[in-house]
Amino acid sequence: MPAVDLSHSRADEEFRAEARAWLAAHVPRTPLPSLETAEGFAAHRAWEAELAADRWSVVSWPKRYGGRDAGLLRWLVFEEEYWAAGAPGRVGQNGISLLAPTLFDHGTQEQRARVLPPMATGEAVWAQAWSEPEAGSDLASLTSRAVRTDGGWLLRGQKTWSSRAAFADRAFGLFRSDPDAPKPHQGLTYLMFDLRAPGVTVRPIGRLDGKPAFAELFLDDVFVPDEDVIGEPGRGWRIAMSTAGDERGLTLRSPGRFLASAHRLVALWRARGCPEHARARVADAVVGARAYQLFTYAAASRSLEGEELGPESSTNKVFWSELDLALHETALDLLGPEGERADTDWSEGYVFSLAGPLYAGTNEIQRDIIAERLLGLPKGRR
Amino acid sequence: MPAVDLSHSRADEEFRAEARAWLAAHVPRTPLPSLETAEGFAAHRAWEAELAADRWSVVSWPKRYGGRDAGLLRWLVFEEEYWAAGAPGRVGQNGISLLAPTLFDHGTQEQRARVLPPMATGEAVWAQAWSEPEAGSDLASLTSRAVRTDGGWLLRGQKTWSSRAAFADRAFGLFRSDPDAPKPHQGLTYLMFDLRAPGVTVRPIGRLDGKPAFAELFLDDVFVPDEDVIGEPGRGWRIAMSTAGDERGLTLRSPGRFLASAHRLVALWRARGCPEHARARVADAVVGARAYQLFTYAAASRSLEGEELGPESSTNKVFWSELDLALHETALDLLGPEGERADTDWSEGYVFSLAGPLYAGTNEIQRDIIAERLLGLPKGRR
Amino acid sequence: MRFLLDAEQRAFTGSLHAMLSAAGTPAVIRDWSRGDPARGRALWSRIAEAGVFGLAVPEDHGGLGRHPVELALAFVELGRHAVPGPLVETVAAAVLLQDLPSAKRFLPGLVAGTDLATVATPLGHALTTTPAPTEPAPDTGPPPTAPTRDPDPARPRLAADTAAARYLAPGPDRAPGTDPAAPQLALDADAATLRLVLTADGLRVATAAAGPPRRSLDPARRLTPLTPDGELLTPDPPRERALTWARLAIAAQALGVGLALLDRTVAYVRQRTQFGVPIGSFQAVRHRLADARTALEFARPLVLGAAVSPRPADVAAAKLMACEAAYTTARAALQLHGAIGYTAEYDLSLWLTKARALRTAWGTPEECREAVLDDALKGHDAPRRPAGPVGEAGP
Amino acid sequence: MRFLLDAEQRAFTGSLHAMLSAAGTPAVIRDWSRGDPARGRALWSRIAEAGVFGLAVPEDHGGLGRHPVELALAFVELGRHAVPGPLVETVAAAVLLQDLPSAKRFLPGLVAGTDLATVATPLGHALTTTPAPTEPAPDTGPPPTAPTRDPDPARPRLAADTAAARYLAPGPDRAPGTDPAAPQLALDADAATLRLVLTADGLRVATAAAGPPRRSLDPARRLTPLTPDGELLTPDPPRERALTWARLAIAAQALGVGLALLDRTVAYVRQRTQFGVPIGSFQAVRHRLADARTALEFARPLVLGAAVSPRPADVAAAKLMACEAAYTTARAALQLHGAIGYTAEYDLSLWLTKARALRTAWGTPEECREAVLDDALKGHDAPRRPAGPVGEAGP
Repeated sequence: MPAVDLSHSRADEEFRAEARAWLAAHVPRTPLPSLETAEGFAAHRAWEAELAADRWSVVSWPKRYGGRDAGLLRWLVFEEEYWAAGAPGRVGQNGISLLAPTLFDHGTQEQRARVLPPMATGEAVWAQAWSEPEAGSDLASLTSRAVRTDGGWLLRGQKTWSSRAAFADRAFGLFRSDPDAPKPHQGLTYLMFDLRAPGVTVRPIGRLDGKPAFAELFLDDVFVPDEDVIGEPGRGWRIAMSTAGDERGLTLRSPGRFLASAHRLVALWRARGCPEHARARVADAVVGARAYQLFTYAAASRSLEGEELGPESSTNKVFWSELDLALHETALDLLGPEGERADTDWSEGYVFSLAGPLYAGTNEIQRDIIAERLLGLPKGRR
Repeated sequence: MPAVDLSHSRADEEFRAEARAWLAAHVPRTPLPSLETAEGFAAHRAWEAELAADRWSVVSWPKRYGGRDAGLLRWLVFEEEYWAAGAPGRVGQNGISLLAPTLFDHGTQEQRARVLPPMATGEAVWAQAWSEPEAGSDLASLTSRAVRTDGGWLLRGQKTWSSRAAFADRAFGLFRSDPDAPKPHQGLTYLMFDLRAPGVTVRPIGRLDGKPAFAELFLDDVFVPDEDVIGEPGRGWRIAMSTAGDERGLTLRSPGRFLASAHRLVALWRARGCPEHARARVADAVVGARAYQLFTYAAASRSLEGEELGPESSTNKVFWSELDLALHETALDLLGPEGERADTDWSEGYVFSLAGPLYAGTNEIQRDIIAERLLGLPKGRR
Repeated sequence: MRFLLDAEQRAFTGSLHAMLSAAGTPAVIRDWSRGDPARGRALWSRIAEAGVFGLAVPEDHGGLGRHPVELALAFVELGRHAVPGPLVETVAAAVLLQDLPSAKRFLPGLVAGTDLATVATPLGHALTTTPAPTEPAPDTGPPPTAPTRDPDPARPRLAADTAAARYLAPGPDRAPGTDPAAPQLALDADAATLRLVLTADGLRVATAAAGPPRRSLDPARRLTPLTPDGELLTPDPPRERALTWARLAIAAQALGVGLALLDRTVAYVRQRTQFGVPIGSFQAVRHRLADARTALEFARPLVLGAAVSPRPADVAAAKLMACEAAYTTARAALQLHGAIGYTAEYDLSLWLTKARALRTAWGTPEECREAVLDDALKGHDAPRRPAGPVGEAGP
Repeated sequence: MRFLLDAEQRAFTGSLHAMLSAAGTPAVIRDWSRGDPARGRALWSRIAEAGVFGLAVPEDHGGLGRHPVELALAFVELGRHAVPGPLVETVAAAVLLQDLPSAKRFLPGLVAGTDLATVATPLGHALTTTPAPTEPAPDTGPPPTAPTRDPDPARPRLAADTAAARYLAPGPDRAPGTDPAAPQLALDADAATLRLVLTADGLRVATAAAGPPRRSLDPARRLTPLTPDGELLTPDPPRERALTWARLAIAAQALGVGLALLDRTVAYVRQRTQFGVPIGSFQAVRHRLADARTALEFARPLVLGAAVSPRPADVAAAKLMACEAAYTTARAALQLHGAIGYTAEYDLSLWLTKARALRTAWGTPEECREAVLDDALKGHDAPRRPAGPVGEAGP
């Protein structure tokens, strides 16, 4: 009767073993500098190349673009091994997990062939350019323009909170190409552009600890050729929203990351003498990471059988962001007065975790979605 | 320079000593049965008489009604001693803290002389009759009627969540005397009535643990003579809202109660071997009770200098209700599996504390008031 | 790897849900609480007919073989309908008894639903007075499917075993302030037909309830004192395996309780109006329910995962999180119902009070956390690299 | 009993607030963070002119006498404006030094603001390596007004004293995983003109910073290593009294930080619109700020009460609750500002990061709770009656 099966196939376990062995041989022995610094960005870009050389940078992509055609389950296995090995953060993540799925669904063959291979090797690192100063959680109110010109478009306006943009090569985002469209969601176009093109000014923005984790982009008639438009002009909103929406909810943060963090937290707790005041929170982090892993396996199983996940990604977002923050707050509390120091991996992780409830749709927005779409509660005025 | 002074006057300390000595001699050695039972109600009524015999039942009232003319500070001192002594709950509380202040402000001399002395002795125990089935937190939507008749009024309709009413003698509340008044707050009259009058049906309601802590009242042309109307007919809303509003925020739950509870919690924690898992929560209960005491002393000091407190009573309500619940949840957790048993004082207190965030204006309503009136945030659609 | 129910499993839970819905459990619960088990016994028979108790009993004793996944699914439904009675205890009894020579005296009746069993649990910390064994407790039996979490199958499972053993055999110094001579309380021992007590010398029968029930905060739970005055069935009962199955069942039951509380509260806030609008349109209400939904949504796979591979630590984690999610939901449900939710006569109370009681039955949150951490520490290799930044993508 | 500020106290805080508002502290803080203390030193002088440091110094050393209430009021304002520098440490230094024969060498400069002092604090748990004394630490000095909480003034105050002594003299086994030989970190030792180190043998001077500052999560806090290479000032400094005054000051400072965070966030959510309305009209936003307001509102009297009667346990309670309220408010402020709040260039960050750092400076939450509970247990008579129902009025 046991149709529920948590064991991986033999092939997947062989894949796991191969990944583990490779990582054991290649993961740098000393941590790379923070990827939010120029030095660290370069080191992380080099790491992407090292991953790519043995086809470990984009395991879920088709082989012809540098991947291994790994399915969702195998990707989860890879991520478990990757983070358990203490491997570096992924500087290519924005491109790999946000732009690439869009290109697979809506790009042209030419775009994929041109854009994906250098993304896989870290030769081109991508920044996202969604937000604008007056459009935070309300993306439909974007005002940056894409104006038609010969053979392409001219971008005008300002983007902000563009993560990785301080040091990245290229960016992607939505621009208003038809300001007269009847509804704000219409008349937006999905474009890729070069961060070093004429007319682009990149102003790095320091996050709470001062590191330039994102940037403002000032765009002054930046020319984008037609070949860098994804999908039909004016259909950008739908493209951005639809693309692999289900899977993206799963792949934004893999369970492997939190399992590894919880493991490190237990090690820290032990190293500090297992102080009782943190016992419950350490246990809850372990349990939370396991719950997130199993939730993801369940969602992946449904996704593989063709079910749509939809608003479940909102519970997912709320859960992992709160787990991550609680886990890091517990770690800092274990460090006591040393928790104040900014030069530890735990404090770097803490600052990063503070952004979890804010970005990719604030948790307030997610709770509204859960209430309306999962619980069927009446639409409030929020 | 120290104008801030937390020491009590010599006279107040003498008052404290007198109260302490009396309580040490009179507080029953074994706890009385729950006052939410017939047997316990009678025992608590007898205790009110014992208090009253030595003028301890209503210390803040004028002497001619059975009190000691104690001011607000001295009342706080009395409460500290009362609860520290482990004295019984006060079955007369509804009348003493809600109806009596209204009579002092808006009643006639005749009403005070007639109503207050038996209230002070427990001879007459009062229930409140505010809520109606369709008017929970929204009192202005009351629909129970008071219809004019010769020499008085006829009450018709239904009240609910009437605490103490299962066993009490009399009740007070608001009734709609002018259904044509232009606004829902208008046309309400404040009345007292007998729970054993013809036309009154009392249906006890069990709270979560089954004890009849409140009742439904069905009123079928219950005659109320004019002498039992408080203030002008039609002005009931204003009377109910205005009466000693400031002080009521302070006197609804005295700090002495929570100081005593925190003290008992520390004793329980010690008796259980000071388990580490509860350390933080026990400490927070001790600190919270002290904060509540000092907050109340500050508010009382302002009140004594003529300042209006107003919306501060909303922070007060949110704070004590959450403190009380957290304190009792901690106690049950200390009891472990025994916490499930319904026959302990801690579980009785726990069930009681669950109601804290619900009654006297839900904590959601209180937070709306804090946001609008203390923080000046725009009025939302909630 | 396929972490999804199959059609047969869905049909099983669906039919159980339909049967329990039709049974009108609130009236059954209220009878049971008053000490009138007639309707409860009838419902119990139908639950047995559906095969629920057979899922914990090997086929050679009339059961269906051990099927922890299906058992957990069934207990979610039992919790969702707040079915009264010693359900978890009957499962624990079946596990305690199934390796005994005398098993066939007891098990067929449990499977058939003609017998209800109870086991004196550590209510009042008075289960036994033997010190904790220092050796590993008996194995929990082979998991139905291979565990996936631990890449090293040879890793000893001492840790959680020890915590569990401590739990079922608390030492005299474990709970200061309790009376070791107090009679042991067992759930619904007045209604049960088979009463078991775990004692220092093993597993014994109690011939009858030793007194009237004590009141629980959940009126449907009749905590009845037992004295181990009967036959010694075995000196070495499988305490740990029984605890594991009991915790799995109670975790599932708590999840079901939480799901029902959420459903009822969602329905209530959609129709209840205040200030002229449904209270479900207030953002504070919406967000509180969204949080309850999230908590339950993440407890569910823990429960199912623990059933797939019932390691003691995983079962403890599921018990912890399912009970906490149910209690969180109960607090939200009470707050959003307001006064009506605070009354015993309103049916919501049947679930509210159960959510609180299940939190501490068969293991408090702290005891469950202890099992989780003992396991995490024992299984803890030094991290392969001392530290590394965890996150980098976004925001 | 009059738990209210008088007109003079209100005028004092009002004028301090006005002066600090005019000073434009954000620019001063940013300079300070970059290692340019010029504007910070100028502001420091004006704070000294206002009499702030004199409030911790007896009159015979040029101070105004010990006035913990006014000191606390001043520190609320310093926190509200996020003034940088070793403010708390200068107060602690003044207390450590004031009974020494050499006090007059140091104190006038501290009072006048020409000197800034720092004290190596237990950052990194490396303050001293002496074991905790088992005898009570020196008295904290007579409280300015009689304490009111404890009806028995003869009750010994051992408990909190001991916890405090432990805090300022952590044993080698206290913080596993730390290096006892690490240099001790002191706040802003690079800018300070008087550097003190508490060592096993007493109180010593450090002649200079022993290295460049380490980065704190609060960029305005420059954690600078010190080596106790200078004069031994005393073998028996009043560690506990210094700790009490430092915790009182930091509690007040944290309260001020929290109040400023609340004010700024309220202003922001009133003007920031999303979906066409101010975000301050969303109930989730309103309630989160209401909770922050409540937390701060109840921390305030604890801080003032601890100043009136600076018992170590009361000061620890104030430090605990003020810092927790400030951190709660910081989390709300960050969440409600969204991405802009997450940036270093937006001034909110100056307060956000300070709220986090103050939580663990001069005593972690757990250390403060320990002081509270040691006191509660030591002062604990058995309850006069074992138990009694607590509540009865309403609902």
